[in-house]
Amino acid sequence: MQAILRPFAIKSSGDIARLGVILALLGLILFGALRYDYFLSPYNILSFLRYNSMFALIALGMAFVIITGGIDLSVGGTAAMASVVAALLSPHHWAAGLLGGMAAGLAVGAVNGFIITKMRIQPFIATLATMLAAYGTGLLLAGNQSVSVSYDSGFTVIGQDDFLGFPIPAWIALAAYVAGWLVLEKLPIGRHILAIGDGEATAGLMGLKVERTLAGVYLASGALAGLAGVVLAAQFGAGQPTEGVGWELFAIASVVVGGTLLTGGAGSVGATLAGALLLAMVFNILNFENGLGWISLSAYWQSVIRGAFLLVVVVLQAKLMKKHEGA
Amino acid sequence: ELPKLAQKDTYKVGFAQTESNNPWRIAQTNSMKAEAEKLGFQLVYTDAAGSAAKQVADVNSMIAQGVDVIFLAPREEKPLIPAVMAAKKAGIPVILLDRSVDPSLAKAGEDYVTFIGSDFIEEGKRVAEWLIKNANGKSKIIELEGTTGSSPANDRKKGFDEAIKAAGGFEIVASQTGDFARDKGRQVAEALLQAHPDADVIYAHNDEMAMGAIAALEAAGKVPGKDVLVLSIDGGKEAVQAVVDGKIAAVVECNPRFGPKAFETMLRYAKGEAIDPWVINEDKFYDASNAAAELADAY
Amino acid sequence: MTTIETPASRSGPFSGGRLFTLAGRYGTFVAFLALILFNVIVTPNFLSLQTLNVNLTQVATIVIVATGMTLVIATGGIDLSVGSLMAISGALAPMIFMGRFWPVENMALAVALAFVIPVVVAGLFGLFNGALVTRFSIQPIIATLVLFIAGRGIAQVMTNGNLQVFKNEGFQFIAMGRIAGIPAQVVLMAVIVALAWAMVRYTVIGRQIIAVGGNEKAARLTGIPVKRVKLFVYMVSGLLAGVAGLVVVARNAASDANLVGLGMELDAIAAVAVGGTLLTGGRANIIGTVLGAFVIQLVRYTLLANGVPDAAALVVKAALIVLAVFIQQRADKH
Amino acid sequence: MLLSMQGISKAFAGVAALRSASLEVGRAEVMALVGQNGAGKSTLIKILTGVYRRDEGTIALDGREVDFAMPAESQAAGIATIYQEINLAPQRSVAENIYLSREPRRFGMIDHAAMRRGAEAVLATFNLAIDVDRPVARFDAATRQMVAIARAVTQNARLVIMDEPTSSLDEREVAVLFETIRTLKRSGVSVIFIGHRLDELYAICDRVTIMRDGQTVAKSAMADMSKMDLVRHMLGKELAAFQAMAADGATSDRPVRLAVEKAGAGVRVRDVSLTVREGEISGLAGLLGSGRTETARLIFGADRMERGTIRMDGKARDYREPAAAIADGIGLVSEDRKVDGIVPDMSIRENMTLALLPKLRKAGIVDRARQDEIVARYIRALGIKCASPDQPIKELSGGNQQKVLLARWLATDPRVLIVDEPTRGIDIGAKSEILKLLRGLADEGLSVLMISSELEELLAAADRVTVLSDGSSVAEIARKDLSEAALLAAMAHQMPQGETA
Ligand SMILES: Nc1ncnc2c1ncn2[C@@H]1O[C@H](COP(=O)(O)OP(=O)(O)OP(=O)(O)O)[C@@H](O)[C@H]1O
Ligand SMILES: Nc1ncnc2c1ncn2[C@@H]1O[C@H](COP(=O)(O)OP(=O)(O)OP(=O)(O)O)[C@@H](O)[C@H]1O
Ligand SMILES: [Mg+2]
Ligand SMILES: [Mg+2]
Repeated sequence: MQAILRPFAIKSSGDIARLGVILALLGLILFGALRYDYFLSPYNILSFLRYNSMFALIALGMAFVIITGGIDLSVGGTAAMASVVAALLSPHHWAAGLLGGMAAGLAVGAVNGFIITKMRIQPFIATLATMLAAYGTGLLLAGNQSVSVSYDSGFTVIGQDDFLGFPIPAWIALAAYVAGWLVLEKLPIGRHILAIGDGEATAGLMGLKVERTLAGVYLASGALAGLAGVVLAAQFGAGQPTEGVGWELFAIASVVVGGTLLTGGAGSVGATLAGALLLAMVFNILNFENGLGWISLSAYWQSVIRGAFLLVVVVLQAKLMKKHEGA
Repeated sequence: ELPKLAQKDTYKVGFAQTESNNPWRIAQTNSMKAEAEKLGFQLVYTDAAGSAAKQVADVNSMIAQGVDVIFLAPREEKPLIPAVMAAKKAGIPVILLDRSVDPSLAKAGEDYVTFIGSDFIEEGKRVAEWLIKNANGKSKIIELEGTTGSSPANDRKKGFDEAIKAAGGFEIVASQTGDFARDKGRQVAEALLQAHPDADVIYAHNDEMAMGAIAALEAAGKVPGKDVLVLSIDGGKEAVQAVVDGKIAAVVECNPRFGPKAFETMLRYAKGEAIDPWVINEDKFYDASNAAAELADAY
Repeated sequence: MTTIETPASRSGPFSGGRLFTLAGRYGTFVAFLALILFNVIVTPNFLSLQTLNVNLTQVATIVIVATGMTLVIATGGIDLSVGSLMAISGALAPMIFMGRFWPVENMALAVALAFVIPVVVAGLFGLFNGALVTRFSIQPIIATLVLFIAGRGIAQVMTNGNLQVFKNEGFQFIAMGRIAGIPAQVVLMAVIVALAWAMVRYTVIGRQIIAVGGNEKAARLTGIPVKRVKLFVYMVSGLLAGVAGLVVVARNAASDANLVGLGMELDAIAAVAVGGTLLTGGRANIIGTVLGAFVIQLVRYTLLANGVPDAAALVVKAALIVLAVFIQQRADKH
Repeated sequence: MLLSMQGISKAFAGVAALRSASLEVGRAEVMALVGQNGAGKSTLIKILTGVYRRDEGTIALDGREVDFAMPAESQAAGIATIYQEINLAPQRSVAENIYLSREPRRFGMIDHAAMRRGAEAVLATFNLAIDVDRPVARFDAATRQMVAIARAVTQNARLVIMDEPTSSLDEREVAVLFETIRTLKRSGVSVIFIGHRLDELYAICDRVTIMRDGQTVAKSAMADMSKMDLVRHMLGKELAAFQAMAADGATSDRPVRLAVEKAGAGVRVRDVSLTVREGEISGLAGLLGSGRTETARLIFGADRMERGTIRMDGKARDYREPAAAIADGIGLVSEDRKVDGIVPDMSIRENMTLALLPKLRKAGIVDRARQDEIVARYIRALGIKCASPDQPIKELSGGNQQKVLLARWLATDPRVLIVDEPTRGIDIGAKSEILKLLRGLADEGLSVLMISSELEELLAAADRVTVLSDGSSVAEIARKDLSEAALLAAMAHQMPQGETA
């Protein structure tokens, strides 16, 4: 019995936060299902998954970065640039688009890793700079406008088709999360990433290869952002150099709502996914709510509501954690 | 093959707006909202906050909610194609507002009903034509571009630059983005006027930046309209007033009041009338000759 | 420079470069001088009073906001909400003197209120941020993300998203006026910077801010009121964002809740980082922040004045930020 | 010869920390490395393991010259190190910390079960039965020290370096550690042992290397070096005898200043009563984990008290924040200087005057002249070795950091000073100085509550000792009855469960 319950054992306040986000997600789904017709229609669920898989991908990379105590502001710009590269390469072969987009992401990740570990510049500033550079490069490559992908090479399948009834982007995100979970929970490197987040200097003294691991994490974040860019290009049929604005904040919020501390050293892959879905669901719900015509049509109320929702989630989470710590 | 629209007393209508961070968009939204209210239709409004991808997702959520028709103000030509196609597949007619989608990928009358709006390239061209006629020896141009990568910025630049180049004798000494914003437009104009004190024309891609440019000119001790001609696009009330005051030399209107025409077109389509692939929204042109008279009608 | 602003001593493979030793203590200053030199040689008409005027007035708001940000960052926090708070204060001010709340009977009083109320409101929102951080132990980036998202929405709801255009000399003095020939906003910036600098250097609260950022547990055990210190810095950051919001709308004679202060948080944070304050807290280099803001402004001016297209400018700007921070860190070490 | 370091020099920002220092360690030998605070011991070790790069000198391991660029490399070469400031990843579990960087694997994945079993097994050899799945941050300094030791000894290293491993251990733990060192030695492993407690050095070390001011001043077999000689080499002068310093007269008739009655909170502190009189040093003894630190934190308002009362000068007080306790004239020198003590990036001056700030305030502004004067006074009084008061405290040697923290509280002129392991990491010369200083202050009326794991220290300085066991006060021993045997008997009074050996 105890063995069965083990995965649910609440050991730390982080577990509470993780449990909290999953409950909040379920609550929101229930709310939507009861309040709106068609909310749980297959059409809505599938298009929700198709669109939000991009955010799930960057949130996963961000989770790893944040676990090391860093931050990656460049993900949005990277995805935009990668989508342009993928679109430009897509006429040659669908794989050229896919690999090219990911390579673009890897390139930004490598630059991040270099600036952070070799030049010793704090992640916030390093990735702020590469965010600008990635947008600039994307715009330059694209000539300031969206670039059409090839509809003939099969590239758009990556974004627009289904497999076993589910959108391919959702499968890609799922695969990435399974891999991410394996890395963090099952492989030694995952423990090393956590330990580095606990304290870089300490981790170094304990014999971990801090610089190499950190560079690897930024590389992974870049690659995932690149993959999100590929999905972006394939799903919407165009490389979009101006897309991705604010994605980094969305990803950071997903990770934090998923119970990961920005100070690093702790975090969960599964809860990050729940966090991303939770925040994405708010947009979906707001669209449905507008259909009911209750809230005023202005977009401004929507941002107020989104802010308030985030507030409620994090305050409840904080209270839960405090209660747990007090106990 | 184009989805049909049944004739009903009332409709559930989707309007997918691209963003609402500038007065022009707000005027457009308000016009749509007012018209829907007048007709007693239920309006499902979404705001993509400047993201083409989100706009597609918004359209999808409208489809899920089972709207009868979708008005789409596409943020961009290419990325919105999947939205148009998804609606078509779901049997929901789409009417495009103010920007179109890539004609090589989706066609009016086939994939969507029609495009209502004006032509951004044409707007830039009209500004250039006025300048060519009325330059009076002024020839060094500072161009304040819209948000980099956005289609109005690209097209308004293209239309203007090509016409100006063809005319000869003009020089664009600087062309920088002011993000369609007054504050940014002013700051950029301030810097460019410093670096190019000999510039005597400022062409702004929208009214907000033109107003910013006027503030920059005044701060630099120059007289807008005399030392430097200011040209703009959009034609909101404040800009037309500036034409009256002589601060803006000329402005091309880009009317955001889409509501009446949009719903009229939709109802005509429901009746089964044939709709032109491009319903042109007539745009005015203001300069010293007509601004005072037209001021009251400006939006 | 006070001793509390002690240098970081992480070592990298680039350490020991003699070139950097010459850079002396103020790396940011060197980057700043290099930029000026570059402009003198390359940029047309750079050496003029009007250029100075343009750059000083443009940098004023960034400096004002970044000063508050420096204090927040010194406690180990961050404030993403500054841009939205600027929008709120910028939206409120014209509503007050244009009589949207109550009829204006006495313009002088209305203008005075238009200065005070928006700043106080922004300060209260800052306190709200602080309360989230202290009472609920919410991480600063997320606590202030709430108002980053909702704050602009609040400003838009207040104005219904509409542009407010106005003409009011009294109110606009804050941006258009001159004091002894110097633009009022530049004077305002200088005063705020001087006060903040003196606070960090000479006062008890200044040291407490740095101690809280340096080691919160230890700070609490020495009797420092950690929560109050944090509330204070978030409030100051809010107040200063409020002031900056007023300057922006006064300068443009228009208030657009959609755009006032958009992206300001990143500019301000970049200024702080380029200025040598670690984002991990425990340091507050106000003068560095000012220099950092100047560097960022000058980079922007240089790229604009030399006609670098926006896309390429982004790349160059990125490289220059990295370079400036890098030089600053190297120089700091020696 | 296993290790040979020759002519090692190292300067920090131009200030020499090591000047041509040398160190040689033979196979299966336990080498003592001793010296005053700031002599350069830790720096020498960090150069060996690749934390710092040396400016000059050679290092040879097994006769081959080596040059480690980072700790990972020295670790791979068979050197396991326990650094002075306990280095563990606080949020990771005990088991993970022990195995970090060499996790047991199955099919490339971590074998959690094997890791847990292994960790429990090694800790059992240290008589430690703790939940190895809990984050190390949940344990006190002593437990963490034991985990760090467990990590080092299970690395199958050729050389194990221990930088003051016993500073937070009690005698029982020390005995266990020594047994471990002997086992290591038997299997051919060499050990470098840094410490300030001479008895320990004589008990376990074969040879000794003495450092002073960044130089190696003496090397010898432990047995050939008398205590007197050792201390003379270390200090460069004779040491005033480490004599009993308790007040001559009985203190039992003095008024009680601080009284704790049946205090409790959570499970760590169950039922503690103790008193501290005016002008006395009241000792608090107990085994590892007996709840001394927690008791001190309760008194000080750092944690919330759930049961019982605290009285200052007879009046019941309820401190919700340390600030309130400080305002009442209480000070606390905390046990863990890295976590609870120093503000690493701040200067020595600011660290020292942090608690004093409210009193240095003139219209919100710090009175810099008075600040400088106070700082200069304490640097002199405690012999703090530093380049200048402007130096960031993190650059000081461990012992000197401790002195700054002590000065922080002395400067507030408290009426009650709680010191939790006050001489941790402090060299023998400075230690007697500090104890004398506390004695002197007590004689002037200060009340001191001294928590110490060094019985010798309690015996020398305390007027009275309260003994804690498992979160409860179990005995109070008056000065006249104080002896090592009495203390040990009282401490063992109620062994924590599961540890009956
Ligand atoms: N990172 C650093 N930066 C500057 N100075 C340093 C640094 N690390 C050590 N020092 C200086 O080097 C000298 C030797 O310090 P070290 O830590 O080696 O002493 P130690 O012998 O270990 O003393 P203790 O017994 O107190 O631990 C001290 O004066 C110290 O201030
Ligand atoms: N041998 C042990 N077995 C289990 N838990 C232990 C052991 N040693 C310490 N602990 C942990 O330490 C806690 C008590 O720590 P506390 O700091 O109050 O004691 P202390 O007497 O001050 O110890 P120290 O002498 O190390 O300072 C216990 O609740 C327990 O979690
Ligand atoms: Mg040491
Ligand atoms: Mg203790």
